Amino acid sequence: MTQEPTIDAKGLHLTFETNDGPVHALQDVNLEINKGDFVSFIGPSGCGKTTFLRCIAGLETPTSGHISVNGLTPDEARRVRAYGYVFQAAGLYPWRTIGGNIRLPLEIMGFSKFEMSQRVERVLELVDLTGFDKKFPWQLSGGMQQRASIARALAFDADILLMDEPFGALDEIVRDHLNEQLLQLWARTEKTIGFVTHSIPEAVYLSTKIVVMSPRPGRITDVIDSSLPKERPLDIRDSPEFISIAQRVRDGLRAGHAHV
Amino acid sequence: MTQEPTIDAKGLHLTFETNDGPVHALQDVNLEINKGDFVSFIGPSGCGKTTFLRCIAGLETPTSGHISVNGLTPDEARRVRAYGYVFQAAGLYPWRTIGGNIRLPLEIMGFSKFEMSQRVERVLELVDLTGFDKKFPWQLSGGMQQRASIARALAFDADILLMDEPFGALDEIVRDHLNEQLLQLWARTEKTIGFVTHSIPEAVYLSTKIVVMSPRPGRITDVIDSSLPKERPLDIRDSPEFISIAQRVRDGLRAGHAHV
Amino acid sequence: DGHANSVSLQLQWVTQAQFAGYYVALDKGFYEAEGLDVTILAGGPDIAPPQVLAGGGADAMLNWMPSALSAREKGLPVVNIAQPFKRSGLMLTCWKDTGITKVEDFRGKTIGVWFFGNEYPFLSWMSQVGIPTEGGADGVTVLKQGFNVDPLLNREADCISTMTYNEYGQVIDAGVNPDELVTFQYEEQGVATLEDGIYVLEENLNDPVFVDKMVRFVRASMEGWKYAEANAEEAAGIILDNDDTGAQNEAAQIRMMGEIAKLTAGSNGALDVADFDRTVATLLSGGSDPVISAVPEGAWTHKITDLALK
Amino acid sequence: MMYVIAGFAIWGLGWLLNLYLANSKWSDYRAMNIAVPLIFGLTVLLVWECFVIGFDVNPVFLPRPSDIVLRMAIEMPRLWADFVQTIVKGALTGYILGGLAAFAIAVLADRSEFLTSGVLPVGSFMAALPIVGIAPIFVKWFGSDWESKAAVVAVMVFFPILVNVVAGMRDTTSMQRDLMRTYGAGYWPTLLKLRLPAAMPFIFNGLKVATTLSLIGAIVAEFFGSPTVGMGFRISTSFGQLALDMVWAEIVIAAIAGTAFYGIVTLIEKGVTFWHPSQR
Amino acid sequence: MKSILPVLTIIAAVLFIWTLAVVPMNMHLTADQAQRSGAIVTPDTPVARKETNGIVLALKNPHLIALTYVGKRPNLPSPHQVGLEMFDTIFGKKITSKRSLVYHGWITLAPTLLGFAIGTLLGVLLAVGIVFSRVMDKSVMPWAIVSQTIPILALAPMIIVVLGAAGIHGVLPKSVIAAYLSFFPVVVGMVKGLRSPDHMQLDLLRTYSTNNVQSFWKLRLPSSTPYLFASLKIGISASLIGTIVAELPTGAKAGFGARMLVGDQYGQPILSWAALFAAALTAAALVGIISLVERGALRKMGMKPA
Ligand SMILES: Nc1ncnc2c1ncn2[C@@H]1O[C@H](COP(=O)(O)OP(=O)(O)OP(=O)(O)O)[C@@H](O)[C@H]1O
Ligand SMILES: Nc1ncnc2c1ncn2[C@@H]1O[C@H](COP(=O)(O)OP(=O)(O)OP(=O)(O)O)[C@@H](O)[C@H]1O
Ligand SMILES: Cc1ncc(C[n+]2csc(CCO)c2C)c(N)n1
Ligand SMILES: [Mg+2]
Ligand SMILES: [Mg+2]
Repeated sequence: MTQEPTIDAKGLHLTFETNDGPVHALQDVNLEINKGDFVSFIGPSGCGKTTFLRCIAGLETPTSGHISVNGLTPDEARRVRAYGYVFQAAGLYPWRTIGGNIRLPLEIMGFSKFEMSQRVERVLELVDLTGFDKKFPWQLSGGMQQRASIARALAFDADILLMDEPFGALDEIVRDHLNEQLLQLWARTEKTIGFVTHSIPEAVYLSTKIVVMSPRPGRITDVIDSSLPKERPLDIRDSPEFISIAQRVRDGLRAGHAHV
Repeated sequence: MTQEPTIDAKGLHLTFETNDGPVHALQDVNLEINKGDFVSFIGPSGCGKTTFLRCIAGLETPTSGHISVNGLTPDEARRVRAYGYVFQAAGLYPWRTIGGNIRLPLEIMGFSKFEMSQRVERVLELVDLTGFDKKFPWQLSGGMQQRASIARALAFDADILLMDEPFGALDEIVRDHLNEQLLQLWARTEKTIGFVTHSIPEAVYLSTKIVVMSPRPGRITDVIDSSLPKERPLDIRDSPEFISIAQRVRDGLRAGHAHV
Repeated sequence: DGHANSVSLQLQWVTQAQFAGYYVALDKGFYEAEGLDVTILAGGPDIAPPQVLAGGGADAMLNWMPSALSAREKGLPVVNIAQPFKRSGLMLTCWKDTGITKVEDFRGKTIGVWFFGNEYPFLSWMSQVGIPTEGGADGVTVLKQGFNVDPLLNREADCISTMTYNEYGQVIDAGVNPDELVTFQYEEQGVATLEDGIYVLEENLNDPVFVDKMVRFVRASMEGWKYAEANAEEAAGIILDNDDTGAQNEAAQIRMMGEIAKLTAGSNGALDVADFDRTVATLLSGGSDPVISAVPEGAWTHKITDLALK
Repeated sequence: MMYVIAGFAIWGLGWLLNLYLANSKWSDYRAMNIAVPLIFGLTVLLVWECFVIGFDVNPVFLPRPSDIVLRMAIEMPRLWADFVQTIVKGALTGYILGGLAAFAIAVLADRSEFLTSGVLPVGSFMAALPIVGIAPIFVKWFGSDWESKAAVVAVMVFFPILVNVVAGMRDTTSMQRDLMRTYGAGYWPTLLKLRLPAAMPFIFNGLKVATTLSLIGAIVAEFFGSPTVGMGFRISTSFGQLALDMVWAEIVIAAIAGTAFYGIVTLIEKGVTFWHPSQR
Repeated sequence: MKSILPVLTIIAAVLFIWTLAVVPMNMHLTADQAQRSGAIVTPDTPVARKETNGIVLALKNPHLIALTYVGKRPNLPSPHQVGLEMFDTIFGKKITSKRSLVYHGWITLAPTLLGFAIGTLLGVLLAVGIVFSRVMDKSVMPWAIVSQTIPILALAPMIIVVLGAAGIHGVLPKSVIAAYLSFFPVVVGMVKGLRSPDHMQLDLLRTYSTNNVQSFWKLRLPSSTPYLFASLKIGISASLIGTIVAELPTGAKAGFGARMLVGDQYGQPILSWAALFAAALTAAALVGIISLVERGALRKMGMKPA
């Protein structure tokens, strides 16, 4: 079991049929993610990052190829609630308050009242939204909504966290803060994390593995295993190692763009 | 006329009433923006950036205070189509194709058929979406949708461009590319631009004026006039001047956060 | 048990003096005196009494004979057990200024007719006199008449169907002078068919318990009728008491009772076979699309009235 | 008894077949959308036939489906004339008139909050006028022919369409409206380019409900006065004559026409509101 | 509450047009009647008048205009006639009296409410079935549509007779008809509502691997609430209409439907109109109550009522 990768994609293809022809969102994607990995996906917009994350979560069915999660199919894994998922847009339920939205997965998974309120409080604090639990989503700014949706995904302890650009709408300071928090959480809990981002420093700072993707057709062009230590203070970003990894990612990205 | 600021906010307050008490989204905001300025707004999420931009565009009415745009009220200015506005979320009309969405303002403003198709083509190229004009919004990735909405705002030549985190969902490479394009457009056309961003380098790179805001209550804590030259190659970002401005912005931001 | 003494009667219209005999018998305790527990079920525009009978919703029904005979041919064996109405009250009422004076003048005119199984007398009549009912200059244009006399008042129709006891009076009540009108009573045209008779399902007549309660029912009903004939105002009052809509007015019901009395007069409840034969003859002459195709067998019986009137 | 057992057996078989088809790999095919309800309907008919025979139901009560089909075959010309009179002249005319009126009033009222909040309650009052009350009045006003039926239909379809057009035109997100405002778009562009397109899913909801109402309205109004042709006329007359097979023949025609009408509107809806989540 | 003024304005406009329309609508009957009592009328025969439009006739005979408002059996009763009749039969009679519209209102209301409850329950159950079961979706929906294309007035007597034969009388048969008419709008609206969650909202629940029951309570039901209330408003009017329709084949004894029918049959249009309006007012009141509940529910759910 420890040998086997947590997530294993082999020869994945996914094609969308649209009004003017097929779109090859994923083409021959192969990737292994081990338990406890922190994997970042980076690539130009439209390269299939979201689509791939959705395939892992069993939200999208590949046209061909094979994918397994903990030895199960993504669908089965979904059914045993292996994932926490943060969507690219906040997607809060408008009829629930922020607290109610975070409580949603907990209700579904049958936590006790007391446990729920404790967890809600804890994750609200984590994303710096203490005191906002009684507000409705439309009363929050874009960034605050996005943070609430992160809190919602963190509230129950799934083994696998899939996050689709969770920090896109946040400023640098909050982002740094949340990056640190996320790393701590990851180190503490040994979660496996899939993380889509557009920020090269963020990808390098967080990941044990960086997957660079390229569009039309969407495919993986580079997989970089990070040599950074597990313990990562913020100023590691000035180390030469960090900068060299970042450069490799940047080159990969640029190559993807040139292709367009 | 040249003496008078294009946008002039004096003692602006804006309070939202919510189910659990009032939210002071803007408090005593004073700001002058001159014709041809490129002004960035930066600040923690929830500090009122969007709200202030909406006030300028006449989409939100301040609780008190005064604001004028080209010597008109924001409402009047809106009616003479002084603005192009890019929202924080893409907000494309689902019943129109990408091309149709970009054509929308052009139709309303009565451009000719030929002119329309020319402009659509031009702005699609600008945001790197050539060939996508026949797709529907839901067939595009999040970043592509956001780019389409930028194209929509650029398609007609408004004197004032208001952009609410337009590049949030884009990767570094595209972002750099669009930053350059935007600067060129601005230099060429002498537009006045209001620009919300969370990226400090982006703010410093683009702006002639950087407005740092701070939340609860939302207010302006610092206004930095950039001393960078108008001509800005990408590598200006390594200049000491650039770094010192960025540091001032970062300090301002941090102060805002400390306050929380 | 209850079955032996309980009777439900399905009327063919809403509560009005047309059904005075039954309401009087109920109100005056004539049924009770026979040991019967009678329920009177009001009718209306959307109720087909034969169907209610077939569904077991009532023990007996009131019906016009053409409709009942037609139901019999359709496979629903209903039998006339009593005939309190001797004469027909059906007539056509026309505007005089349309120039109509005789039946031949109907050609090219528009005439309102009640359908719902009540169109047979009119169709037979027209076919007897050779006037087509498909419209045109040579025939009559038939309108399916609603439940009021508006088509006449608004002059949408030149003639409409009326009952002597009800709709005709309404035309007069609307302010029309009788001399503005020309009327054609079916009775006088020789095309009268029997109206309100009491019918039951044939199979029930094999049940002595049922027969016994019908005998008592008919006896009490006829007692009611005779009482109503003699006491028109009191009968009208009883109708008003039993009208749940609260919309009937007294004068109209008194007048109706007066006219009804003219139709029930001369019947002791037993069917006059000559009337039956005349009705059948009229219906059989119904032209290309007759109501009934053959003389019905067993469509009436004196079994009940014989015992009741003894 | 045999027939009763057969009835239950057919019932079970039909259900199983549909269960299988609906969950099978072909279930997304277009043909399935027709086949499944058809099998369902056929099952109902067969079960009906068996039960009527098995339980020896009197035909003045419930005729056999086979009798109804036979009657339809014999009376085709008459059924066709009734169809033209009631559906084509009465229902369709009324549907179009009522729809146009509702649309016009909704768009007019929508120009001001004041008018809308006044028109809606008064409109809902109108919708609650029961057909058995208005039909005699309209027959009195517009005569016994199809004009009065069209008027009844127009009144009946008016409200559902009105409500839906009004609700639909309000169903825009604040961002969509704000976008129009930044263009300084006036009333007409906002109406044509935002509010009407956004309203389409609602409008079609109203149009669909109105299809069935229009048939009921036209048919039922004929109960209160008509020429001697028309589906409502035939139904009430045949019912009075206990010719239940003819009554059901007309009901079948009404059901087919109504379903077809509904289906056509649904097809148009699919084309127009392809972008709505419920269509994707 | 702030809609009172607009509603009054529209009502005033309607009353105004109505009042104007009374003249041409009743002119012919009035002229006939006036001539009988010796007045001079042009043209002077009913047949000639029939060819003349009501407005023209009014212009030619201005002295008759006042009379069009007081006829006893007008084609279009004037607002004050209907108003007086309603006032008299609502407030002027003991509510237990057969001549009281309140009494008849209750007779009609009881089956309406029961039928509405049955219809709503059935509608919601069917909608849930349709949304969660493919077989139901494909086979039930088309037949639900078919059921509504069947003219209810044709079906009502058969339903009544069948129920009557089964020994069911009283309120229930009417409720069944009422339910028959009210379940459909509920099905249509609820299906739409239960399917209204967007992809992301659904996907979120899929990541939690909810079962159907949970996704119903947590997502589909809340997001269908606005649709549900919209349908309930249509459903309750439909239910009332169903009851009134059912009052004809149940022997038009009492209730608004019976009043309308009997008023019409015995030449008392004002009585019919009063019952008609009382029915519509009842429906409006019921719709109003549902709107109030809706307001409360939506507010509690943090949705800004439209
Ligand atoms: N439902 C859909 N129908 C058709 N095409 C789709 C659909 N969803 C995505 N696509 C297409 O698939 C490709 C990959 O999309 P995806 O959302 O995975 O990109 P992404 O890498 O997440 O981009 P971004 O960074 O902008 O979010 C894009 O070209 C997009 O247009
Ligand atoms: N419609 C509203 N009702 C109530 N409160 C609101 C509303 N819109 C915004 N707010 C509040 O006003 C404050 C400022 O919001 P605003 O959207 O301007 O923030 P922002 O600076 O744009 O943040 P972000 O970077 O996250 O988009 C926030 O606290 C928010 O909760
Ligand atoms: C739908 C329908 N139409 C006409 C009659 C015939 N009818 C029999 S008694 C009666 C009352 C006359 O005042 C009338 C009209 C009916 N029974 N049902
Ligand atoms: Mg994406
Ligand atoms: Mg914002």
